[in-house]
Amino acid sequence: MAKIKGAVKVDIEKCKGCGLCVEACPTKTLDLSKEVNSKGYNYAYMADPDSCIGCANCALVCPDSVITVYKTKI
Amino acid sequence: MAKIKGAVKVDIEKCKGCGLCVEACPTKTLDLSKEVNSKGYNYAYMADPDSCIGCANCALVCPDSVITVYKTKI
Amino acid sequence: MGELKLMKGNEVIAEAAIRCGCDGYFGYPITPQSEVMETLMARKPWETTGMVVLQAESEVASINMVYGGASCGKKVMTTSSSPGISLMQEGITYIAGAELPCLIMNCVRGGPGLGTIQPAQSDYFQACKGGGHGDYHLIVLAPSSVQEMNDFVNLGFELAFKYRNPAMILSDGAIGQMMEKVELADYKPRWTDEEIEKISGDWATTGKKANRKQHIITSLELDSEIMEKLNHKLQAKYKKMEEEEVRYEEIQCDDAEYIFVAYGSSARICQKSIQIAREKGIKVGLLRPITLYPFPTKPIQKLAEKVKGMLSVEMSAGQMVEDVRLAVNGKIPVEHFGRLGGIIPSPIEVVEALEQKIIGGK
Amino acid sequence: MGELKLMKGNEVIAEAAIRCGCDGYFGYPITPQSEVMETLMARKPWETTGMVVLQAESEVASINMVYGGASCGKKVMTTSSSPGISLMQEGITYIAGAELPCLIMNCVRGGPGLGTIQPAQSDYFQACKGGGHGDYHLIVLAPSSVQEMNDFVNLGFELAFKYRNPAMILSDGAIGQMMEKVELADYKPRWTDEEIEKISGDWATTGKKANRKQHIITSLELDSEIMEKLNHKLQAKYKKMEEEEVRYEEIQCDDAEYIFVAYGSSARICQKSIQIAREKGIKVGLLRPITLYPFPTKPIQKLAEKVKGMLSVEMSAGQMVEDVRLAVNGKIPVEHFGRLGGIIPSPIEVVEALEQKIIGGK
Amino acid sequence: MADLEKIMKEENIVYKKTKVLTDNVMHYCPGCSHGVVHKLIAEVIEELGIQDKTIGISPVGCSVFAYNYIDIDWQEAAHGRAPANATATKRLMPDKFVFSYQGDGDLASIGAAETLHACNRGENITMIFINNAMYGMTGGQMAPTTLVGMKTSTTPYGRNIDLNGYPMKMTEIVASLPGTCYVTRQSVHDAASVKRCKKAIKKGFENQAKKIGTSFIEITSTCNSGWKMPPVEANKWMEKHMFAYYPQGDLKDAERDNPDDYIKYIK
Amino acid sequence: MADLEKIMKEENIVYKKTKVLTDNVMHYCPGCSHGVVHKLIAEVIEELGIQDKTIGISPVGCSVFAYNYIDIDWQEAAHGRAPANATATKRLMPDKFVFSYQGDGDLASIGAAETLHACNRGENITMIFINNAMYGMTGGQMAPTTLVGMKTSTTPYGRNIDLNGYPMKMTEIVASLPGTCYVTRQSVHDAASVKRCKKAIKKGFENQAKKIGTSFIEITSTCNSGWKMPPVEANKWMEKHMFAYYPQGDLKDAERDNPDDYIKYIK
Amino acid sequence: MTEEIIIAGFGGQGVLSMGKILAYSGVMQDKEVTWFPSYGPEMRGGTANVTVIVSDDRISSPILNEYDTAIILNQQSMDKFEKTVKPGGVLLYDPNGITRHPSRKDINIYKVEGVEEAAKMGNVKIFNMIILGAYLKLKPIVKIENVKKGLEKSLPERHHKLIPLNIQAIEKGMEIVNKAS
Amino acid sequence: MTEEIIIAGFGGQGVLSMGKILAYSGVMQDKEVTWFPSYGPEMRGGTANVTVIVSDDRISSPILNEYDTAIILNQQSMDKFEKTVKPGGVLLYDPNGITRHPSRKDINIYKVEGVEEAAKMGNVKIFNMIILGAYLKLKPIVKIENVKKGLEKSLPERHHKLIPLNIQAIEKGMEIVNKAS
Ligand SMILES: Cc1ncc(C[n+]2csc(CCOP(=O)(O)OP(=O)(O)O)c2C)c(N)n1
Ligand SMILES: Cc1ncc(C[n+]2csc(CCOP(=O)(O)OP(=O)(O)O)c2C)c(N)n1
Ligand code: SF4
Ligand code: SF4
Ligand code: SF4
Ligand code: SF4
Ligand code: SF4
Ligand code: SF4
Ligand SMILES: [Mg+2]
Ligand SMILES: [Mg+2]
Repeated sequence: MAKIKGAVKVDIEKCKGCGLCVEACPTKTLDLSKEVNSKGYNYAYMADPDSCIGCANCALVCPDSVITVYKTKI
Repeated sequence: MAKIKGAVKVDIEKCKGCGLCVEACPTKTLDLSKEVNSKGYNYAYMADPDSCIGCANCALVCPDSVITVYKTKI
Repeated sequence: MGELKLMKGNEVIAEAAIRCGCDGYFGYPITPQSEVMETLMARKPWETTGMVVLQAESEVASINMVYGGASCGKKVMTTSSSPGISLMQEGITYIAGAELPCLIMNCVRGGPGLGTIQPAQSDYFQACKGGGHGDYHLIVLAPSSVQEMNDFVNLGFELAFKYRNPAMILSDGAIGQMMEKVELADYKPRWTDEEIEKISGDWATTGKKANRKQHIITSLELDSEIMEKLNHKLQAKYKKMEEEEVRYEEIQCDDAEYIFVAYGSSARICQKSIQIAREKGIKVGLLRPITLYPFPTKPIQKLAEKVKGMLSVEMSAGQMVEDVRLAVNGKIPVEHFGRLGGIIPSPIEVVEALEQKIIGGK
Repeated sequence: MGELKLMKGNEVIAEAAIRCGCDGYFGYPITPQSEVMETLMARKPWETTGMVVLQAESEVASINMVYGGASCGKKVMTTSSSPGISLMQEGITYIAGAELPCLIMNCVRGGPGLGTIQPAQSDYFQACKGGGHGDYHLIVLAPSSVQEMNDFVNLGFELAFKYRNPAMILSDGAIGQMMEKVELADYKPRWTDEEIEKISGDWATTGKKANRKQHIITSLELDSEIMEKLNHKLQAKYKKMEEEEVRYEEIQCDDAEYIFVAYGSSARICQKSIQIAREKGIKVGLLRPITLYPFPTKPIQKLAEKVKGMLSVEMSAGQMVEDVRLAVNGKIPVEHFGRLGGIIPSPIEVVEALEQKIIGGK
Repeated sequence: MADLEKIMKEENIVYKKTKVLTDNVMHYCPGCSHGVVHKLIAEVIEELGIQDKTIGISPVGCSVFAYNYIDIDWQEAAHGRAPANATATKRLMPDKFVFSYQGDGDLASIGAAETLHACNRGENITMIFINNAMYGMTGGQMAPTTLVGMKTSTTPYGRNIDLNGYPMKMTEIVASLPGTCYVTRQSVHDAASVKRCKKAIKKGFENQAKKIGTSFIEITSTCNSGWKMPPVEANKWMEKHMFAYYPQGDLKDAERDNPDDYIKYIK
Repeated sequence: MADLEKIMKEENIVYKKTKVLTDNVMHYCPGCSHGVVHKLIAEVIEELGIQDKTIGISPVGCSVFAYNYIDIDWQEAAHGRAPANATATKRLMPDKFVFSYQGDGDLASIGAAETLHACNRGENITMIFINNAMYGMTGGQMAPTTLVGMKTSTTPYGRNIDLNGYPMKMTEIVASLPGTCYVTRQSVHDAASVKRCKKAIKKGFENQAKKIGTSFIEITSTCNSGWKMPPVEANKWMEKHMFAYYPQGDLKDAERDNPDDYIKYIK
Repeated sequence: MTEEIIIAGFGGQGVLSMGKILAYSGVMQDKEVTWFPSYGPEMRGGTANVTVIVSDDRISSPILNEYDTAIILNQQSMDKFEKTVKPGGVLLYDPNGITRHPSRKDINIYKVEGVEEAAKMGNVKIFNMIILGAYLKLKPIVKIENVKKGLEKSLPERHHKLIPLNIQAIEKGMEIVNKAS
Repeated sequence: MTEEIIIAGFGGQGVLSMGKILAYSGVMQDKEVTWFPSYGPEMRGGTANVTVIVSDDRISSPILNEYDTAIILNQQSMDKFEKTVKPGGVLLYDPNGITRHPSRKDINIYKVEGVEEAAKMGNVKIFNMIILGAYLKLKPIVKIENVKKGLEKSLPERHHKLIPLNIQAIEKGMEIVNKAS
C-alpha cells in the first residue's frame, strides 16, 4: 500500500516561535528550535520529519501563515 | 343603603381639552364644553353630575393633573 | 434660467443636493435643520437619481457614514446643528486627516450646550479653527441668502473634491428657516463608476482591481517622520486654498471710511445698517467673507490701508473679529458687535455700535 | 515637605487626584494616557478615600458621567487624548453651559484623525477657542513638568469651583510619559456632605430639601432674551478670569532682545535653546504661559514694548501664535516655529528658527 | 348643584394633584402621555417620602422640561446620555434615589450604547423609557421604535424595513442583560393601566433601596402630535398596533444574579 | 533529508499562504488570533474570487493595520464606527462585498450603538468580531467581554461585577435582532475550529450576494499579551473559561424575516 | 416699493401659509420677497408669526423691528406687535378674541371679522384668506391674478380645486374690511 | 554636573527599568533627574529606549539629540544611536547579538558581556544590572549606597529580598567592563 508522506516548509525568518503549530501537529513532527532567527524568535522546524503526514493542521493554525505543506504518496 | 356619590372639579383654565377623561369615565359623567378657556381649549366638565361615582378614573388618566375627585356616602 | 421657486434655505439644501448629483445623505434630526432630511425623504431621490438617504442613529454615526461614503469617492453629505456638529468633531478630523471630500452643513443655533434653537454665529471658531484635534482646516462657506444655500451645495462639493478636503456650509436658523426666491440648478446626473474612476481613481476604495495597488483610507501613521510629512502636505494644501480660494463680497466699500465685516445673516442686517448709516452721513461699507476659511485676509488688509476702523458684526461674543484683527495687524481699530442667545441684532443697533465703538471710540 | 517620588506625569495625575480629595474619575483607555486610570485602579482609592473610579464605555459616556458627577457638587474628572477629547466636545460645551466645575486632562497626541501617539500641541485651538459650539471657555492649564502635573490637579479643581467652570490640563505624551522628581501633596480629605452644602449648596443636585427651591442643572433656555443674559453672565465670568487668573513664567526676559513664547514640553525645549542662544550671544528669553486660557496677553504686550521680536514655539502648525499676534497687535514681528506629526523640536532647531525667522527675518 | 358643593369638601377628596408636581402648566400637547407619567413619578416620590433624596435626569426630547413639573432636583442630560449622568450621580451619592427619564429617540437611538452599558453594569438606578414611536420634540421624525408602515416626517410614505430597518425592542434587549433586575413594559392609556404603571414605577424606585441592579420601565406611549391623531384615537391605535409589537407586562422581575455564578466560569 | 526535498515540490503543495495576504510581516504578538482570522478572510476572498469587489473596514485596535496584510481596499474607521462606514459603503456600492473587522472594545464598548443599529437595520454586510476579552492595542485594559475575575490593567484585582458590570454577550444581543440573518460564534484555536471558522466567514460573505441581512461572526480569541500567557496556554485557558461563558456555534441561521410579518402589526 | 409686514397669531390659524401665499404672489409679480417665520419646538399650541417683505429691490435684512403693516390675530400678538408699526403704518386685526383693542393714534387701524365671516362661509380654514383679502384691499401690492398664480404655485396640485374658494374668501375680505373707529 | 544618557535595546531587556533605577539613584543623591521613554502600541517585540538625565541643576529639555553616554544593547540601537554620542563621550555596549561593532574614533567605547555573565550568574533577569554596574564604573555619578536606596524606592516591597543579588550584579558589571580595542 502506498504510504502518505508529508513535509512542511517554515519561513524561518517570519516565524515568531509561538508554538501553536507544535501543539496542533497530531504526529509531534514539529518543535521549536534552540536557535533564534534574526528577530530573536525560536522558530518552528520539523524535529521528526519522518512522521509528518501532510495534514496541514500546523499551517491552519499558524497566525503568521509561514508554513507551506506538501503531501505525496510514496 | 347608603348611596355612593362622587364629584369632580376640573381646573378649567389648565385643562387642555384632550378628552381622555371623557373616554375614561365609566359613567359618562364628563364631556367637553362648547365654551373655550382663555387658551382656546374646550375644557372638560361634568355634563351629567348625578352619575359620578367618584371612581377617579378621569383623574388618573388626566395628563395635566387638573381633576380633583370627591366621594362621599349619602 | 433654472427653475424659480420660493423655498426655505433648508429645503433648498436638499433640493440642491439631489440636483447636483449627490450620492448620499446621512443625518439625524435636530432643530432648526430637520427640513433637510424631511425634504429628501419626501422627494425619494433613490427612486430617481439613485441617491441614498438614510436617517442614522446619531450624529456620530452620520459623520462616520459620510466618512465611509466619501472613502468610496462618492459625493456624500450630512447636515446638523450645533450640538450635533460638536458630536461630529472626531469624525470630521478623521475625514480631514484622511483627506476625503464631503459636505457638512451646520445650521448654527445659540449655545453653549443645549442652548436655544434660535439662530447664532457662535460656532465660527469650531468651524474655522478646528473643533477637532490636530492641525486641519475645513473649507467653510457662509451663505447669506437662500440662493447661496443652493449655490454652495454644488460649490462645496466642487471645492471638496478639488482639494480632497471636507467642506462646511456655515448657515444658521435664520438662513435655514427663511424663504426666498431661488433659482434652482438644472439636474446633473450622479457620477458613473467610470467618472469616479477618473476623478478619484487613485485613492477611492472601489475594490482593488488586479492592475493597481490597494487603496487605503486612513489618517494613522505611527512613524513620526512620515506623519510630519503628511502634515506638511496638508499644510501646503491649506496654503494653496488661502491663495486661490478666498471668496468675498464688497458692498459700498469704494468711498467707505468705515467697514462692517460680517457674514451670513449678520451681513444681511449690515446691508440695512449701511443704508441707515449713509442716511446719517456715515460712509460705511461691508466686507462680506463668503469663505470663512480661507479667510479674506488680504482684501481686509487692503481696506485697512484706507479706512478708519472696522466693526466685526457677528451673532457671537466675538470670534471672527480675531481673524479681522489678525489681518489688520494693529493698523486701524477693530471692534466687535454682536447679540447673543439667538437674538438677531437690529440694523439700528449695528449703526449705533459703529458710532460708539469705532467712530467715537477711544 | 511632601513625599518625594519619581513618577510619570500620568501616574502623578492619578496620585494627585486621590490626594486632593477627588470624588470621582471616569475614563476610557487611550494612549498615551492610559496610565492615569490604570494607576487609579491599582491604587483602589474607593477602599481608602471613597473615590469612585469607573471605566466608562466610551469618552462620550465619560464626559457625561463627569457632567452628572459635577452636577452633584462633586470633584470629578476625566482624562483622555486627542481623538477622545474630540468626542467629548458636545459634553464639554454642556458642562460649560451649565456652569459646572470639573477637570479634564488632554494628553495631546499628533493629529488630525487617528494620527500618531507621539506628543503634539496641536489641540490648542480646540482647548482655548472652543472645540464645541457656542461662546464658552475652558480654564486651560499647561504643565511643563511632572511637578506641575501634580500641582495643576489641585489648582484645576480650585479654579473650576471658584468659577463654576470646567478646567483642562493640556498636557502631551512627553509630559505624560516622562518621569521626574515630584513632591506629592499631603492627603486632603474628600468634601463631606456638609462641606459640599457650603460650597455648592445653592446649585448642586443633592436632593431638594423642604426649605429650598429645586436645583436644576441645564444649559437650555428657549427664551432668547434670557438666553442672552445667561450668555452675558458667562462672558462676565470669562472677563473676570482674564483679569485675575492669568498665570505665566518669565525666564531670562529682563535683558532679552527676543522672546520665545512656548508652553508645556516646548517650553522645556526652549529653556535649553536659551542656553544655546546666549552662548552664541543672542539675548533671548522665554515667556511661558501657564494658563493658556486666560492667555497672558498683557505680559506679552509689555514685553513687546521692549523686545525686537517673538517666536512662538509650538508642536503644531501655528495655533498659539495667533494669540501672541493678537496681543502684540503689530508692534513687533511675531513668527511661529514648530515640528509636526509627533516630533519634538530640538533646542538647536529652535535657535536656528529664531535666527532665520526673527533676527534675520524680513 | 347645591348637591355637588356638598360633596366637594376637603374631607371628601379621594384624588388630587400631588404636591410633588409643581403648579406650572405643562408644555405638552393635549393628551400627551408624558404628563401622565410625570404625575405617576411625582406620586411615587411623594408616597415613598423621598422628595429630598431623589435626583431626576431629564433627556433631550419633549420631556426636556420635566424639571419644570416635578419638584425635585434635576439634571438635564445631553441627548441620549442620561444613563451616564445617572451612573455617576448614583455612584457618587449611593443613598439617593436616581432615575433617568428618556424618550425612544434619546434612549434607543443616539443613546443606545449608554443604555446598554448602564444596564449591563447593573447601575442601581431606575430608568423610565417613554416609547412613543416618534421623535416628538423635533417634529415627528422616525424613532427606532416606529412601527413598520408608520408615517413620520422622515418616513412620509411609512417606515420601510429595507430603508430604515426594524422597529427596535430595546426593552427585550435590556431584559436579556444580567445587570437588570426588573424590566417591564407598561402604558397609561386607561385607568387600569395607569394604576399598574404606577406600581411598576414604585417598584423600580424601591429596588434602589434593595441594591439589586437596574430597574427599567418602558411606557408604551402616544405622541398624538407626531401621529397626527386626536388623543383618544391615538390611545386606541396604540392598543391595537403598538401592543402587538410591544407586548405589555413584566419581562423580568428577579433578584440580581448571584455573582458566584460568574466567578465559577473562571475557576 | 533528501527525502524531504523530493516531497517539497510545487505539485505536492497542499497548503500555502494565499496571495490575498501580502508579504508584510504582521505586527501582532506571537500566537495572536488576529493573524489566523486575517488568513481565513483572505482565503475566503480568494476562493470566492472577490478581491476586486471587496472593501474591508478596519477598526481602531490591534487590527488597525489589517490593511497592511490583506491585499484589498480598506477604510480605517474611527474607534467603534466601522459599522457606520460599512453601512454607507454598502448602500452606495450595493454590488461590492463589504465587511467590518472589529475588536471587542471597538464593537461592544464604544461602538455598541453603531453595532446594534447596523444589525437592526439589517445592513447587507459581514461583521467580523474578534472577542479577545481585552483591549489589546492600548495595553490590556478591560473589555466589555472580559470575564469576571480576569485581571487586566484596569482590573488589576480581577473584573468585579459591582464595579465593572457583567461580561457582555453582544453576539446574543445581535442574534435577537430581526435584521441579522446569520449569527455565529467561532474560534481558531485548533485545526478543526479553524476549518469551521473559515466556513462561517465564507457563509457570511455569501450571504451578501443573497441580500438577506447582516451576517455577524464572533471569533472568540486570545490576546496572549494582555492575558500574560504563552500562546498555547492562552488557547487552553480560552477553551476552559471563555467557551463556558461564550458558547461556540451558530446562534442564528435564517432567511431574513418576512417583512409582511411586520406590516401586519399596523394593519 | 418695499412693504414690510408682520403676521402674528396662534399656531394653527394659518399665519405661516398666509405669509407664504403673499410671498409667492410677490414672486409672481416679479418682486423680491423674503418670508421669515418664528420657529420653536414642535409642541402644539403657542403663538406663531412670520415676517414677509415684498420689494422692488434686493432685500437686505429679512428680520425687522418695525413694520409697514402688522396683521394681528390674537391678544398676545397685539401686545407684542402694536408698538412695532411704523408711524403712519397699518395695523389690521380680527377683533375675535381680542380683549384690549389697539390704541395708537399715529397709525391706521383696520378691523376685519375674519373668524365670523369664515364661519358664515362654512369653512373655518379660509379664515386666513379673508384676512389676506382685507390686507390686499388696504395695500394692493400684488394683483389678484398674481395671487391666483401664487396659490397655484404654493398649493400642491391636489388642492388646486380649492383655489376658487380661496379667491372668493380674499374678495370677501376686501369687501368687509373697515377702519376701526 | 549634568549627565545625559540614552539606554537602548529590545523591549524585555529591562531597558526602561534600568533607566528608572539609575534615575531613582540620582534622586537619592539629591540630583535633578528626568526619565523619558520611547513608547508605542503595546504589541510585543520591537525596540525600546529611554533618555535619562541626571544633573545638579534644573533640567531643561528632557528630550535630546546628543548624549554624554549611550548604552546600547542591540544592533538596531547601535545603528541609530552610535552617531548621537557627543565627541569625547562614552558608548557602552553588550557585544551579544551585535554584528556591526561601533567604529567612531572620537568617542570612548566600552564593552560588557552582560548577557553571558548573567547566564553565568544563573539569572538572566539581572542582565540589566550588570550593564548598569559597568556604566557606573565608567561614570560614577551616583554612589552605590544611593543605588541601593534607589532600588529600595523603585522596587515593590515584595522584591526587596532581591536587592542583594542586584547589587552583586552591579558589582560584577563594574568588574568586567573593559575598553573595546
Ligand atoms: C446631539 C443632539 N442631536 C439631536 C438633537 C435634537 N433632538 C432633540 S429631541 C430629539 C429626539 C426626541 O425624541 P424622543 O427621545 O423620542 O423624545 P420625545 O420628544 O418623543 O419624547 C432630537 C433628535 C439634540 N438636541 N441633540
Ligand atoms: C476615540 C478613541 N478612544 C480610544 C482610543 C484608544 N484605543 C485604541 S484601540 C482601543 C481598544 C482596542 O481594543 P479592542 O477593540 O478589543 O481591539 P484589540 O486590540 O483587542 O484587538 C482603544 C481604547 C482611540 N484610538 N480612539
Ligand atoms: S505557528 Fe507559525 S509562527 Fe507560530 S511557531 Fe509555528 S510556524 Fe512559527
Ligand atoms: S502537516 Fe500535519 S503532520 Fe505535518 S507537521 Fe503539519 S501538523 Fe504535523
Ligand atoms: S370620578 Fe369616575 S365617575 Fe366621576 S367623572 Fe371621574 S371617571 Fe367619571
Ligand atoms: S383629561 Fe384632563 S386635560 Fe384632558 S380634557 Fe380631561 S381634564 Fe382636561
Ligand atoms: S409632540 Fe408628542 S411627545 Fe411631544 S408633547 Fe406633543 S404629543 Fe407629547
Ligand atoms: S496585544 Fe493581544 S490582540 Fe494585540 S497583537 Fe498582541 S496578542 Fe494580539
Ligand atoms: Mg419619542
Ligand atoms: Mg479586544
